[in-house]
Amino acid sequence: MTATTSQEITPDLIAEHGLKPDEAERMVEILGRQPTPTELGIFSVMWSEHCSYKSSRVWLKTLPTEGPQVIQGPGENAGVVDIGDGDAVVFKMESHNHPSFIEPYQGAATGVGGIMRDVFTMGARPVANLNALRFGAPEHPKTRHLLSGVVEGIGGYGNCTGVPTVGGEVNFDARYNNNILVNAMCVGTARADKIFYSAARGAGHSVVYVGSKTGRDGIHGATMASAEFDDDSAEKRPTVQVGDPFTEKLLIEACLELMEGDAIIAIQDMGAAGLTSSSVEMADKGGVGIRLDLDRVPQRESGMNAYEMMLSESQERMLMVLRPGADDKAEAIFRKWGLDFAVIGETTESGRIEIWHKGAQEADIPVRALSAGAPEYQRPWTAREAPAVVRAADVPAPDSLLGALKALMAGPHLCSRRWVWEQYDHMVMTNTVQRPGGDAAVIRVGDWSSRKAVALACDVTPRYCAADPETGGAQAVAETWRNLTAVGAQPLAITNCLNFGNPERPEIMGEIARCVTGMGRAAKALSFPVVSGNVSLYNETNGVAIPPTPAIGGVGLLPDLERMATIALKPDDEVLILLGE
Amino acid sequence: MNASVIVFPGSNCDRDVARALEAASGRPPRMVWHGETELPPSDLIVLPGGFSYGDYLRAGAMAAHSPIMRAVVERARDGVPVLGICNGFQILTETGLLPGALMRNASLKFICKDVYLRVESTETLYTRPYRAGQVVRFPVAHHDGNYFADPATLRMLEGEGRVIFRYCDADGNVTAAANPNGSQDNIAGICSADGRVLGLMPHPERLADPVLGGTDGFPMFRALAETLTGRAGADHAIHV
Amino acid sequence: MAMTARIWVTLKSGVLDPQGKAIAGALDSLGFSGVEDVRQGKYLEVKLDAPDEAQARQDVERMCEELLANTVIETYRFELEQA
Amino acid sequence: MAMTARIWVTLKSGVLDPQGKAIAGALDSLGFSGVEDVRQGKYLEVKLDAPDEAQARQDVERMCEELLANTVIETYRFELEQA
Ligand SMILES: Nc1ncnc2c1ncn2[C@@H]1O[C@H](COP(=O)(O)OP(=O)(O)O)[C@@H](O)[C@H]1O
Repeated sequence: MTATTSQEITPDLIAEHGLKPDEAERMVEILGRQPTPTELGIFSVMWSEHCSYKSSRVWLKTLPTEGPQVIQGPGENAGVVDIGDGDAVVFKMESHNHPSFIEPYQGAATGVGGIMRDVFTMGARPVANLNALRFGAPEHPKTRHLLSGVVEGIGGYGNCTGVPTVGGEVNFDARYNNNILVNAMCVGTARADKIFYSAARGAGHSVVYVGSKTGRDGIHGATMASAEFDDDSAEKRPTVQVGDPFTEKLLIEACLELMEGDAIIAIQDMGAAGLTSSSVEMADKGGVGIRLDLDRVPQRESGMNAYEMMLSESQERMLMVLRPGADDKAEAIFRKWGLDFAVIGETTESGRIEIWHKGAQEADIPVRALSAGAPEYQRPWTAREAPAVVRAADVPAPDSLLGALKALMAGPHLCSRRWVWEQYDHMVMTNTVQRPGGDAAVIRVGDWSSRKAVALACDVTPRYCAADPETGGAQAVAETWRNLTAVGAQPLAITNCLNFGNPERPEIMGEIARCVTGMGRAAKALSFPVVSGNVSLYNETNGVAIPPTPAIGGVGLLPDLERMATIALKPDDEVLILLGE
Repeated sequence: MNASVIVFPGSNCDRDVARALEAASGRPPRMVWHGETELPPSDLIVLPGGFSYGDYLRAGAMAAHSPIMRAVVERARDGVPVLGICNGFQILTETGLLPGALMRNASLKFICKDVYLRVESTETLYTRPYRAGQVVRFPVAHHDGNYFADPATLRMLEGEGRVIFRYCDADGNVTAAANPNGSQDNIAGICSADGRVLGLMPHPERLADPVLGGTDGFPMFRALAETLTGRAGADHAIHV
Repeated sequence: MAMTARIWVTLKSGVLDPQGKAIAGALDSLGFSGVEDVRQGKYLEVKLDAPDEAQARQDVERMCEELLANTVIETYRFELEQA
Repeated sequence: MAMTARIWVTLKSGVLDPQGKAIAGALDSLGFSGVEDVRQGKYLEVKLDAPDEAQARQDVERMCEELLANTVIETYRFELEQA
């Protein structure tokens, strides 16, 4: 085949794309020839840890994902749970760790944008955002800058789109000094019978691109997110993506307007691997092929080649497959909202992803090879030796209990997070019944007369997970559960974001395996299924890994706000009761 | 009451204020797209909060040039009440319907919290139900709420009693500590010379429903609904 | 005629500049002791096509007056250059 | 020696400029049909006192690197002038 992007495919180039020699062999075998540069790029992102879950998949399969309340478990853009009366909540959590370390404002902002797209892609209006943040030691020279940049970025994006940011957590630990964690969760509400999925069923339908134009943003971010940091990655870093929350807001409104009708067969946001992952996933789920003509892709920069367009991480873009005859109506809606709209291809019967640019075929790959055919590893793991038990009797008692309490309350781990959440608009939409600061946020569902609400919380205590991954994983799920019940909600389901170091190290793989086992055990025991999530591995620098951090995001239902509880102590003369052991 | 809420690209408190108006008047307002050139018959026009055009360039600058704003300015000149909340206030200053400008908060940070306001004048449609000097609690949520006007303009506003709300503490003291954004003279809201155009940074619609923890904003909407019922005439359906 | 307008929008003197003030404070705490004052403004580059320079000048002037500067608090100046 | 540094901080080419994009759209709908592209940056004036010009130059360079520009996505340039 002839390709306009020509570059010799050397072993170095393959290695730079993060493919191991055996993976490269497999790629050549699938193609029956050497890949074009565009194909190499496509394999590289689709087989990256980020997209393929090649190290974690075997463990994720052990998590409980079902229950009478579950409408859609893992495998779609977000999980969907029934909350009665024909209503559903749609939610997911995702990491944006590496980009936020490189450029805290934009990294965090685009993380929020990405997770919101996962939710409104499914037909839900985003109604709340949460974020789980981990930074290095408070006194580390970078911490202040990273913390303020990340918080401003989350606020900058969420506030502008008009979605309240209602909860989250912030931890500090020296092991995050060079690998901060920014995990963003978005919750939306939809009608249970109007959920949109990503399966592009049927051949001959228009594949439509909407949103912002494509530029050379963050090319190779997806593979970068799976590669361990070293000292000069700060120098080699590719262009970071800049978020445009204003466009995101327009995209939310335009998509939800189009979703009122029945124009859409399938829809998928362009996430980390942009046009590549969105088209492959839609084709794969629908059992079809897709042919794209890149000349028709709206472009912001001149002279982009096929490789760049397929790997671009430009933000605020979506791909849709429309029903025959729906193009005009859809175009009118997107134009009204001032967004780009272009038919860039069609679904085919070939089962292949075919990319054309300037009259040349740049890629021709069987879709299955990229999805089900991606590598899956049963990586060896070992259990780290448990740290010695510290007996309470061996710890000297503080001079003054009140002094100790004051020191704890004033310390970075427990002090008020008001400084953070006052930078987030946590009240827009006029549904925030419990604001940040309590055990869980409570968001009313419906109009002002509605008495139904959902409770939202996110939790994990990395230090527990480091001490004993299995108990720590279980504890995180249980704590989320408790926080939801503490406001009077019935816990429904969880999402999660698994942040770990390099899985090729058996002791890290051991943390993953055991945390997931613990999470699964607790989720099963509590009938608190996992409906969505995300994995972020290789969070380590120069061999120093982060503590195991399986962040859990939970959603519960409050059928009647009358039954809601709050954290504040009420009148003077009430009795305090301690429950549990 | 026939209220019209103008929806700009990036408005995000449009639905919130619509709910407050409906709760107070029993009737949903019309939502009017910024690209329209004609306004429906309206006894009240609301410019809602949000981030019109992303707050890019300057908050409110681009929205002030939306096609519908020509009609809004004309109606305002005819005496139709116009309420601008947060981004709506910024748009009102950018169109020149209200004097001064809203600059970046002195802290440079976005700030979202409840604040106390002293009602400085009850001589407007909007503040009629409050007592002069009453302290009310409304939330703020903005990045650019730092009110600035030149000394002559400030003197004029003060002299004509056009400062309607001022940031204060819970006891009504106007202090620097109670000023969330660096506004001159703790100004939170001002009105036009005829008292019919009101711009304020805080959000009365966010504390107008008991479930949300307060109702200090509700009387404003209620008073508008009572005073403005049927004045637009052209459309007399269901009045509550 | 393809032109580029370089436009500076700055706060009028007498208008307090919260951003400039914050930057001055930050520079001071970074150890730059000689900093006496910082003012922050906007710089815009507008690429435009106009029949001739006079028309371009008139257009840019209007852009500034109508949109790019808020003349209550800001002043502007610009330069035109053939692209 | 009292000096003024004029500093321009602009987005690197290729980096999305959402503000510039929105301004271009607004200018177009205001009827300025010839506008092809708008990029928005920052312009700063820093008044500083330095022993000599070389030192001032070095200081301003460091201010830009450390605070004024976000060098991941922005570039800067500056001019010095005796005040
Ligand atoms: N830790 C996890 N637990 C459960 N499900 C997960 C987990 N990680 C990923 N998933 C699921 O795998 C699917 C693919 O995830 P991902 O690639 O992150 O989605 P996207 O393409 O939207 O970014 C999603 O449906 C997600 O919910």
